[in-house]
Amino acid sequence: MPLRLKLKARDLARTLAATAAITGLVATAACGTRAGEETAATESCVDTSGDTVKVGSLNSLSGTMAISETTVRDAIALAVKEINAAGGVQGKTVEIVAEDGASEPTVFAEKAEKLIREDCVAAVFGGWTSASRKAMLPVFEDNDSLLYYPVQYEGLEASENIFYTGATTNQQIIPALDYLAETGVESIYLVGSDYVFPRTANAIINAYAEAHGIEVLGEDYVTLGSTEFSTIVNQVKSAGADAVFNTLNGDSNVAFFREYANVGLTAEDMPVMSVSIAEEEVGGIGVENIEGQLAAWNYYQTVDSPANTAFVEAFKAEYGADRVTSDPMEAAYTSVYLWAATVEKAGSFAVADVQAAADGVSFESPEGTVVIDGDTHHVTKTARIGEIRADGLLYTVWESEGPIEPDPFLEGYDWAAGLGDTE
Amino acid sequence: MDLLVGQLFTGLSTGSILLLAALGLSLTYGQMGVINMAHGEFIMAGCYTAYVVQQAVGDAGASLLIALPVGFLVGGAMGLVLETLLIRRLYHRPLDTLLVTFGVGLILQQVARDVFGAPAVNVAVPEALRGGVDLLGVTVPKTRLFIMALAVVSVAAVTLVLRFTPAGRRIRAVVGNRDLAETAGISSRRVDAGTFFIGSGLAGVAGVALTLIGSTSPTTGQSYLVDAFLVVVAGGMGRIKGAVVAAVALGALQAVFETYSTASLAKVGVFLVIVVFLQLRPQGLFTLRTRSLA
Amino acid sequence: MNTALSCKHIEVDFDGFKAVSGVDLELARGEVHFLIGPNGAGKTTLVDAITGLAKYSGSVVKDGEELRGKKVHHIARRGIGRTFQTAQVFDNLTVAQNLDIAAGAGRSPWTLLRRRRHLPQNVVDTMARIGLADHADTPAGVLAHGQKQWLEIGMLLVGDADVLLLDEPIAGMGHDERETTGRLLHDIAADRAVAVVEHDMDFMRAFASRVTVLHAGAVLASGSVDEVSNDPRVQEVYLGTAKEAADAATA
Amino acid sequence: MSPAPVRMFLKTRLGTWTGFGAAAIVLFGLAPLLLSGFRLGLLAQFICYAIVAVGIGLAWGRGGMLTLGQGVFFGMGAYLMAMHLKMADAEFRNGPGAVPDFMELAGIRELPAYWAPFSSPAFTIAMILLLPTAFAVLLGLAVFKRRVKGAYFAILSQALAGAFAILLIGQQSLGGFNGLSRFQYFFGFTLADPVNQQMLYFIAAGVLLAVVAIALQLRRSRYGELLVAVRDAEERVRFLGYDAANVKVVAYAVAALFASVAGAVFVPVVGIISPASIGIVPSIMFILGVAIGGRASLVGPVVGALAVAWAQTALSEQFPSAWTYAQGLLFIAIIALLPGGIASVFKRFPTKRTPVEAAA
Repeated sequence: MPLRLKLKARDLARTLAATAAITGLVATAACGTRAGEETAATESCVDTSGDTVKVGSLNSLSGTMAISETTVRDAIALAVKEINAAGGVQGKTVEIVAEDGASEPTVFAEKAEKLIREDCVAAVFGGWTSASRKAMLPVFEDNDSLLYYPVQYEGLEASENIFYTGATTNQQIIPALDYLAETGVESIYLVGSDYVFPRTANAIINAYAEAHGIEVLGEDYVTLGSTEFSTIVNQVKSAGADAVFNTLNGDSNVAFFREYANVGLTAEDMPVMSVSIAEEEVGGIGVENIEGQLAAWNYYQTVDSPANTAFVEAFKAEYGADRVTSDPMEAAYTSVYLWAATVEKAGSFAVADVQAAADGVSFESPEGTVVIDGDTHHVTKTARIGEIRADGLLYTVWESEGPIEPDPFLEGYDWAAGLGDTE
Repeated sequence: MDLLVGQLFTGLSTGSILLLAALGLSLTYGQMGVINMAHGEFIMAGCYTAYVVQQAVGDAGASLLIALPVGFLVGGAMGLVLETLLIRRLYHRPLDTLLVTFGVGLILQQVARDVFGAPAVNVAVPEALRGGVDLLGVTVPKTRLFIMALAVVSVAAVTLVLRFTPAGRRIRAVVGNRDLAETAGISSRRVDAGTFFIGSGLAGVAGVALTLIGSTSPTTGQSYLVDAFLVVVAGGMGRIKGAVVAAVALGALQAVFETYSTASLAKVGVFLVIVVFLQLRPQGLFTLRTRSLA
Repeated sequence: MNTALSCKHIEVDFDGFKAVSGVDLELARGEVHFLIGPNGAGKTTLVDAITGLAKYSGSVVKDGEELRGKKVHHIARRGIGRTFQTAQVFDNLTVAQNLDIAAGAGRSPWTLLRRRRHLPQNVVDTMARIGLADHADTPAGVLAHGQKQWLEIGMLLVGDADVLLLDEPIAGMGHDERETTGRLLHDIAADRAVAVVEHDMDFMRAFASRVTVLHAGAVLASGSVDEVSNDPRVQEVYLGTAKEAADAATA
Repeated sequence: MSPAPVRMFLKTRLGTWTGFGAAAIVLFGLAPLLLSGFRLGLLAQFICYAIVAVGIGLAWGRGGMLTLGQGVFFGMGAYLMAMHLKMADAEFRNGPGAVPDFMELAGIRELPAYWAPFSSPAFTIAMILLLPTAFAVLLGLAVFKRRVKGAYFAILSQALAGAFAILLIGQQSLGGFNGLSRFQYFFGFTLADPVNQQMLYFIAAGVLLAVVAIALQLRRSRYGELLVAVRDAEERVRFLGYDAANVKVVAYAVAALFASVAGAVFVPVVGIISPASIGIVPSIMFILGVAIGGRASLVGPVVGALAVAWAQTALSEQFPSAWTYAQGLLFIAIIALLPGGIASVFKRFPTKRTPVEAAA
């Protein structure tokens, strides 16, 4: 007995050594490409031999972002349904494989990889937060597949493997600033959630303000999801700016606008320009707290065009008359049509063919004509400033003169030089 | 001057919100040593109570007055069910209780999501509470004054109940010495259930009140929970006095940090202060010193 | 007299309530020293104070060294061991493991991180001494009530404590077990100081070498069993009132 | 064959080797043969969670410290590794001292000083091993010496996770809310290459075996017995002359080290680390797997963590709402009714030698 026990004292060292040896051996044997060497291209497994072709719909169906992203999923499904009813793409029925991103970047990366490698989808539609897009980007690049990302974002990105169908900064932030400047705003106060979009947006706003003689009286960030705005709103009030530029996200808007109304600030004396409040969010904030305030988007449910009338009708018919349509939904809906049109133009589902054919592909979308820019993989978009009215909808009060060319790196703006270098 | 008054007010206001959220927790934690992670979801239930009552009643002012007692009953009833079905059976296993109630919280959140939908719903602020009052050069929203008043009333009510009613005396007896109280013929089981009812009811009341300033969504409760726990930890378990002082102190601390740095760093700063504070007073601000082994 | 532990003017204050007020106590090697007194007399609190659990004023000196202000585990390492009213043993560990842990407070980290090759000799000896030799591999949690108390005493023995403070070591024991325990106490007191907090008068009369009576946090009387039993004050405050309680506890 | 003899056998030296051998065959032989590259990558990710779980099993199951903040240490390891990978990528593209791509986008032109040393692989690995461990020791000493324990400790550790996540979100030089992602190379190997992805899997599997071996040694050592003693009767241990706080600090620090290493492996496997993976909710979700598998057992937490991660992936896509209910119910059912986890089901025939396996 003591003898046996004696030997056991060395078990740990031996096990560790054995493990290290096995790992080392197997790992060395398995070593592949090193830095600088050409990686063997991963073979696409997309199967286009049958009557159907699969696409992925990757949205958060659970977690904090589910609120917003389920609406995008619905819009994607609607577009696919319409396309199938009209004969499909290249004569094939489009089949959706839906996945849950669970509001977590790692899950987005994992599910994207699954859609590409296991489900062999021809393209993926979805993503909302920048974090989810950043997480998915390497997956799409490494596996050479396509993502259609339908949400306005902070720009400074142009991947071969992503089509950005939401607005970049020069199609949303800059027009919003132009509008404020036109209406005589000379000082602004910046309030945002503490993450990349508000920080990037505010960097642009600061540069713009400096170039255009607008004074920035304050710049405050709150933790995502924070509902404590007492300090900030008091600072906003005492600063007495002409307008507030709001890049808050999600529930924080509710608390912010309530506090804002409660300290007696109104849209008349200090309008708030928001870039993350769409039709869906107005209900939760309470119309009475936000009526008259401004938002900057490319699309509202109230946009007056035949394409939009048809879209809104079809959406309500599919999901219920009480549902509203919003900018990201419209962009997602549009992105499916853009993909279909590109595939038709290329005559192929292959990623390289779609990439090659993309430039100039256009679609009469609910927001107006959109055209893919082959260089940046963004689309042209019309900027619209909307006012929130008593019925909870947003109405266009200002519109850019025609669609704006995408400029994700703001190369066409002298004052923006040095904001972010190209890669 | 303005800044100082503003900060003072913000501190008090934040503190009163923390206090409302933490008061019930302090009671149940002190009573049974039970950490109820579903407390946040009881607050959330209070928010939705306010919403439902407002949908039914229509008038925002009347519905708020109705929702406060209804919220108390809803929260209390949920607490009673939780205590009877689960917590009672896990007595002497405080860590397990913590995890089990976390599971309950997850389920309640999902129930809210399935019943009311994931997007935030709007609970209108009564006309009488809109706008602000100018105090020493600072505009103080009426909703926050209301919440401060409600926090004071809640603390007063709890103190009065504990001190002057037979039920309250029984609760204090059990908190002081459970075994002794039992030998004196007090059914600690019924006292536990009663305490949990009151503590959870207070969460419901807090929920109703918090609709005035925050959003009402399935995840609303979570945002208050961790801060509420820190109040209880810093205040010392089961001490209403401790909860009051800790809530106001943390509120003020948060406000000061927020003014001189960012809101994000404020949270981190508050946490560090609590860890350092526990070095000095490991059992919190106020504790009963007894000879029982910890 | 071979004094092992000397307590001078111990005072313990719980938020204004003086649980112990000005107690002097000497524990000598070779003696089984009983601490008796009604409920709330401060017996356990006194033990808490000596062992570093309760804050106190006054002084506790063992072998010339002042112990006040030292941490619990430092006091324990200086050879002061205690048991609790309800035996505190490690229910999920075996008797051998319990004793091995108790024997090893001074082990180096390196020893701790290796497996136990064989039981230390004093653990084996002590197991026999406390009558648990056949239970080496029995989880402490399944031991009988009395056996747990013996195990707890055994844990102090293997830890080389030479001042043992035992809090009601025969609570809940049958007659034979009491006898065994009493003899064990005398046996181990040969070269140690043993203090016993007890309610049981018969047990006290049978095995005490010296008795100190506490009342309301102060020493009422101290001396041999006979001296104390004949002290009229003791008869008045203690034997009169607490006899029934003690009997009830015995029954 | 009833479970008891199997368990008896596994307690012997031969049994231990057999167990490790079988695990090695499954992990190094069967899994790569049977699973597609994608599934293998997924398994590597789950293994990272399992490594964290082994540490939690030690701290919570054996030591009674319910640590609701393991995400902090997981995050430390992950961020430290991610910093090195970003540095290496930048230097490969633009030479020494180059600024990682995400900083350029955030408008940071100068490499922050604290980033510079992370271009060294050796420094990075040393920090992954030392920094979280040292932090855990400091925090553990601060907390345990003051006898903060039980629920107090649980709440504090949870608040720590919350504070840490918030702190990271505020750090633009660490990628802020988006975290760090888009890694090209892992110590010189191209991450996009499937062969290298398989290599990462082998590393993860090897780390898991090593971690289990360390945990096994700790459990079987005198320290392991002492830890259980502290869990069950901390005051008794203290009155025997031990500084119980030190005993706890060791287990807490080892759990932190495991979590940190898991995080470091997680980053190249998954390709991203962000505050969303390390806050309060992810931290408490680490606990679920441990509870299901059996907190006090050695292999239970590993199995539990793998099972929960798998169920999350498999079920959440079809039934996102049902999965949340399932998580809640699992917490309630397992902890209330089966506190020993699945492992305890196989222990209906208690063997004399290991009563320590009983639930805390």
